[in-house]
Amino acid sequence: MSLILASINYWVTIILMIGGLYIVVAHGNMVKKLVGLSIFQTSVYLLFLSPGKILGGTAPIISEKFEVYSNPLPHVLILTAIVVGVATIALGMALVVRINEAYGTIEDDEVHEMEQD
Amino acid sequence: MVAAVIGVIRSRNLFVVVMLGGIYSFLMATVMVALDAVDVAMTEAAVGAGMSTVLLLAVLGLVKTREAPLRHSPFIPLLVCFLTGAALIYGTLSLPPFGRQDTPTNQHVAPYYIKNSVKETGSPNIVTAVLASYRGYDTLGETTVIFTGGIGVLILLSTSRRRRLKQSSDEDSST
Amino acid sequence: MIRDTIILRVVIKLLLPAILLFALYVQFHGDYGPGGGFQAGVAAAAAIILYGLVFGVSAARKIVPQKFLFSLIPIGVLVFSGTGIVSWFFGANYLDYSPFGSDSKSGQHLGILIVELGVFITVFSTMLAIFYSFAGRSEILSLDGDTDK
Amino acid sequence: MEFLQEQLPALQVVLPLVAASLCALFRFGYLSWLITLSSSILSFLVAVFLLLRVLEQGIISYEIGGWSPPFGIEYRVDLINAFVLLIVSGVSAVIVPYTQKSISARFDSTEQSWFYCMYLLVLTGLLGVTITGDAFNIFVFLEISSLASYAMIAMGRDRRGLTAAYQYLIMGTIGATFIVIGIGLLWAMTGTLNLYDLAGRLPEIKNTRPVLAALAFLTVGVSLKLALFPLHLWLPNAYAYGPSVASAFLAGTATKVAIYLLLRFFFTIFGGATFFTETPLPEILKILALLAMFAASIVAIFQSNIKRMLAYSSVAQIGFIVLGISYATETSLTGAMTHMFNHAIMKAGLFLLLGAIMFRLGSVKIEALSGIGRKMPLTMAGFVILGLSLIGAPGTAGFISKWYLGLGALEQGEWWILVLIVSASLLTMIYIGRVVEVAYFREPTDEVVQLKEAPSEMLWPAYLLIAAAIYFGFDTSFSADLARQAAVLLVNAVY
Repeated sequence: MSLILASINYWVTIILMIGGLYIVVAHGNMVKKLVGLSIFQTSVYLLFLSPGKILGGTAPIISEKFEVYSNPLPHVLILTAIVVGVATIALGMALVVRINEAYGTIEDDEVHEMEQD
Repeated sequence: MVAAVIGVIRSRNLFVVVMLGGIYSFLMATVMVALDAVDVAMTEAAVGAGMSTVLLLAVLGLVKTREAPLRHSPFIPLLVCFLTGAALIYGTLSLPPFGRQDTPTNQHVAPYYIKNSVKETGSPNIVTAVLASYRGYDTLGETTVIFTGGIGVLILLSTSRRRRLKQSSDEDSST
Repeated sequence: MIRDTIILRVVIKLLLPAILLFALYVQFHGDYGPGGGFQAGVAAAAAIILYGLVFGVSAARKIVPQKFLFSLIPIGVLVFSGTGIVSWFFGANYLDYSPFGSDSKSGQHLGILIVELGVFITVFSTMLAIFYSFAGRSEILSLDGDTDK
Repeated sequence: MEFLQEQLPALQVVLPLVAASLCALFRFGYLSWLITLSSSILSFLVAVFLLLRVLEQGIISYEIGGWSPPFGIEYRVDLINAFVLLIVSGVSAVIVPYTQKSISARFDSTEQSWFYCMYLLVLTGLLGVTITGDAFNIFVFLEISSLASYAMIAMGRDRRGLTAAYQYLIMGTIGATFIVIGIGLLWAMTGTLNLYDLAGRLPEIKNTRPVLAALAFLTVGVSLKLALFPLHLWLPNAYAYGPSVASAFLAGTATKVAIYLLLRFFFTIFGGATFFTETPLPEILKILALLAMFAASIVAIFQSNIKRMLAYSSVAQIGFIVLGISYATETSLTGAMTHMFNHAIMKAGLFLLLGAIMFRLGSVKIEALSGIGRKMPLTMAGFVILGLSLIGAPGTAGFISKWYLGLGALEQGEWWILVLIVSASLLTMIYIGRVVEVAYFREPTDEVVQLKEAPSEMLWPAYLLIAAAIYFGFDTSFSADLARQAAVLLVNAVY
């Protein structure tokens, strides 16, 4: 039990990640896949941010009032990752719009059937 | 957050899915504040909860908003998720404990930034200093990613309009 | 686009400068508090997007013309990568801002400001351009629908 | 001049990046092409100079922003990535002269500019991934090249290009996220992102579970980008329905860079042949590689779209390369790296020739090609030569690399692998043979009779690659010897 409590942050991260990944792999609706993809990516951010947190620390903005700061490095990385994520989602949505115009549907299976013939 | 994700999995109405996705991002931003990542939280709230949701809604204005039921058995996806989850649990269980100062991540590299950023760059916000100077090249890459994504969307959405109009005027362009 | 409600229009007109001001604050205060070019860019783009949602995309296009926006996207990247090239002329490594000022600290400070400006330009213009294309798409579609009938 | 030489590593990536922004700024098709042409050739020259410098003085380290690693981002060029830089920029420089004809026929001026912009961004991203010495920087530049290639593929003629791009986007992003998870785990254990700092710190903690999990995530993530069987599902459609130029460019470069990443992760970060071979990973890779060689070749035989056929053939050839990696010996890695080099040349050339056929005929269905050998003799002759090289006929480049791969297997006493390599090559012969049979031994259809030979702007770039494929079949002092030197570095984990 203590094992679980000590790393509760990782457990939550993993559950979220798996949820997101499941949506991407199992679902056929292209918009929903993209939402799942963004959930999957967002949960990875927690994996980076958790190890950087120092209990009793504060946000990494230097000021005379504080001594201990949380690790700034993951914040920088995750900022970049968020931006990459949103660019990907935007491009994905543009593709969905075009697919919808070309095929009249955004269901994976239906598109697949149309491509067969 | 877990509830939001389960909601997204179960709901077939895409409006609900998108709104839950937005709520999820917003909750995520709250957690990030709790983890002292104020800069990241601000971005996540603006981008994840704001921008992405608006864009997804814009897309929903153009497409069908109900998801068709699953046709395949979800066995293989479940297997994939199970394997990934197992690897993750295996990997994360013996990571250094949460919130301590003596972990490798908080001992190596990062203390240098905390100690020297004001002295070397004159910016009290360490995140800004690392972002724009120490790892400025990553940020150039990030800007380029945005640039790439933007032009990619423009290619897909604003140009083919002309071609499509051209196509509709050509009678024989059935290919 | 959205139903004509005077309240909404007035509120937006009042909100718009406030949001833009906030964006500027975030942009230039990024050294001291949370924020920076990226967040400011998103905030500024959000202001125009709000305007576009209420008054229609064509009205927003009058504030920030589309052609201009398309050119703005690469300009941000050029500002950023150009900063690195300027470092070369000072005989330093790529993206080394130290020689920009009288001492390395002020040089770094200036460099960070310029680079953040580059980020702001690209993020702002890209977000807005993406919005224009998605919104423009629905306009085109509805027009097509009319001509089909 | 001395100063310029020191700045070469940064110039390598900045050059195409600035050129890409200029294309998007001016948005004038022909001008964009000129910008793309000149920057591609220049960055090829930069790669040549870098390689010469590395041969002369060993590893080059370049500190971006003047911050010393691991605090800042480091560019580090050794023989291994100098070799890959040369492949990527070389293939790109050959393809650009070809693009003008096929792109200007289909797009208006703005669209052309945007296409060239994406092309240059793919180049920027791939070069950036190859040259960088920072784990997170790898991810950022990998995503630049991936996003740009999704957009490029979606510009294909066929509406299936859109779904191919979407599928690629989903799989590619999952791959990238897996790579990020792997990098995150390594970072959580060591606190550093610099690849070489990381390599120094890992041996102490090498059997801890997060490190092993990181290895697994990095492998799966890169394999998704690499299209290693059975994670290859995105590749056939993406190559088949994207524009021909995009297929040629990506087939020649993107998978090669993914292989480079695999080599870098396995041999540099994870402590060289010792650590990597202690895990069951080599065995797993070997089985997957063999499966890829056979399954993909057999599927390729039954394709009616030749572009799709070649795409499946790519999956099979990736199997050959990964087979070489899985042995982790000097000879087998020489084979893998030589095959990487040769395959880049052959596949890019084949896709360029198919693009020329597409340009004239408007189709690359196998039945539409009957008798085309008489009407487009130069194009088809080139196709046959490159096809022979792909099979591994003696006297061509393909023979050399398969020779080393076979030798690597023999060294381990696994002669049956040699048999498998030969039989997989026979499968290659069947699908190349099908095309040859249709093109030369059938009567031309009415459409084919009216065809003219491909325009010379499209032919000579392809013939440059054909010449290279023959040249490197005889003179191995460049490709195989460099590959051997790089392989020695890899096996001994010198960095």
